[in-house]
Amino acid sequence: MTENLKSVLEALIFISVEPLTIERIKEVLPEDSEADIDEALRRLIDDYAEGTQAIHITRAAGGYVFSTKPAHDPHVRRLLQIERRKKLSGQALEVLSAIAYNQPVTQPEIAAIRGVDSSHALHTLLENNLIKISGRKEAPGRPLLYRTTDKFLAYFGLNAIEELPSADELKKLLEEGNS
Amino acid sequence: MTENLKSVLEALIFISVEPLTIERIKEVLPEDSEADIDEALRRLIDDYAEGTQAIHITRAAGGYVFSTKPAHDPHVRRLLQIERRKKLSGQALEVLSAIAYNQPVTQPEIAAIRGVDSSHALHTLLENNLIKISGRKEAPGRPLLYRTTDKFLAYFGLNAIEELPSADELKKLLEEGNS
Amino acid sequence: MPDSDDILDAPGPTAPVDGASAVLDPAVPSSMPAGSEGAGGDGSAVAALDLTAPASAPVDPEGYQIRLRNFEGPLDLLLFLIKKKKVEINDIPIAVITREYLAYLGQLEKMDIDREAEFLLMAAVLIYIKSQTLLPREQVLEPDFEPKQRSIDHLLPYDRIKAVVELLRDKEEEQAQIWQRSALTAPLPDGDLDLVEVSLFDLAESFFALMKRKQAETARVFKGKEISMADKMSEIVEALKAQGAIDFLDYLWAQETLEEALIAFFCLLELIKARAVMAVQEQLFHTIKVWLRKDAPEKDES
Repeated sequence: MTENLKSVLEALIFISVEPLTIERIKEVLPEDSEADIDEALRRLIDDYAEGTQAIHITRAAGGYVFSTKPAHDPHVRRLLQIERRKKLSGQALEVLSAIAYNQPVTQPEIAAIRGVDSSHALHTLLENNLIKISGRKEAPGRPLLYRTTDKFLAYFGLNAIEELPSADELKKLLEEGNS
Repeated sequence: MTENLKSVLEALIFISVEPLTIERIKEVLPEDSEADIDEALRRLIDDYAEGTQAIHITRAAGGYVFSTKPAHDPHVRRLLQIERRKKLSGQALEVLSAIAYNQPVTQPEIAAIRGVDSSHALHTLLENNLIKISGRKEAPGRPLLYRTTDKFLAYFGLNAIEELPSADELKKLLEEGNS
Repeated sequence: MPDSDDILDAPGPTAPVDGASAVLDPAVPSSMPAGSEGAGGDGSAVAALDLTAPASAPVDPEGYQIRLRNFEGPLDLLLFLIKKKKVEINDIPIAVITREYLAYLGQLEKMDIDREAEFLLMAAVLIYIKSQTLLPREQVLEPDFEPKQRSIDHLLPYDRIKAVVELLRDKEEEQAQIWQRSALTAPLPDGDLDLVEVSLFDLAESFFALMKRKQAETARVFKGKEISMADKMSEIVEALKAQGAIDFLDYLWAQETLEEALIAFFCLLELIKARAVMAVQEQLFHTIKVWLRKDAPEKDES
């Protein structure tokens, strides 16, 4: 059954979001002996190492993970560059939406909406002129206030910020989801 | 050099955040001819299909993506601690079909087709990124317009919306079913 | 401060808006019923607007007069003419009207909150009409597979929809056994971004998801906490009595849960409708300030 075990391990390593540890493997496959698992793992890794595939299995952070072979680095980097250039990260988009709907808004307020710190995304958005600092809030600490810019409008093909679906419309959707 | 090209494509498909489209491939590899890329892709897909690996390359939403073979479903679910993959409700599927065939379409139009209110299902679909808001209709009240997403295609293993039977084909199917 | 607000201005003689003011009133948004005589038409935003609110309580005829190149007279007359399509909305520079009105207010010795409120309400209606003319057409983000515009009777009928449902169900079943890796989280690159693939509505959906997540969080923590509208309303009125005016956004932010914030928001709308309080947004999308009306009727409706 080692052939099948090997295949199962391959699927597990492939699908795992984090490097897959031996402990985790044993939890998922309690019926397989540790020796069998070790043996299957070793053969799986060897197969990929010797094969012609562009990907192989490496150890990282105490677990096993698929990665591309170093020879493909230039192409991979090129692809990622292109993909990233075209998209704001989900994080940045979230921060941008929080600002668009609540402006002017402070960083602590954005953090309160999202539940996580937003400084990195804020920085990126500022650097790209999608948001700007528009003043300080009359509140303890006088935090900076952020607003979207004209460039933001231009990027999204907007004439006015009201062209976004209104908070009311969004709220209605939220309520319907709860009923 | 097709062998090398095949390997590069493999790495790119593996690393891509979304199903990798031909357009994107051409952007990353501007020096390779389309014929070469097509040939290498075909061979790459065949190799994985015929091989013993647990993963293979499938087409989804107009792009190429690595996925596990169906046989490994139980183990993957175990790893991810998912008892059973959530299925869409009949309601949600109905609304989704109505959108797929009539897009872009408004909520009142969907309600007109189904004869019942669809807001709950609409909400679920939006939340799962199977549909998206794509604008507003030039009509009284300026209702929001909905469309299916690429995730919709991927979810149902479709490459393009045209892979669904046409409205005429559906009619024929129904007539055959009735006779 | 030149700001995104000045897009409310006419394409004509513009200057940065300083205090484009609008009364937050539940009568203003799209829920307006069609005016009895204006409804029979092309469904345009102008025809569908009901302007009875300002008409029933007109600005003091002795009061502020608008002077534009193409119009001279009180604001309610202007609104009437726009409604009747005698005046083209795009020729009306809202920012200019507002700025001059504010200058006029500055010359007055005594404020009349009601008169000012009526003006602001009408300004809000103007802005609403104008914003309708600015709203976007559907953005085509991908090629269509069927013609775009259709009337109700060209929609795919229900029996055929049912056939599709069966098909999709099979496909779903098939796909359920196939797993792909979750998207890698790519850090943001330095340098300029090119947002061609992000649509306006991605942004809205992102915010929608955010609200949803926040709602999920708070629902977990505060499950079972009952908040009645009546309680929240008294709370708002008490806060107003104590502080004179409150910054409503701050007030919403201070709420413990999204649910409470939503209830507070509804309460505010109710209080405005009952004419118990007055809310003024000093600039569009700016802080909303709320005051208790001095002549507030004892609130008895919930």
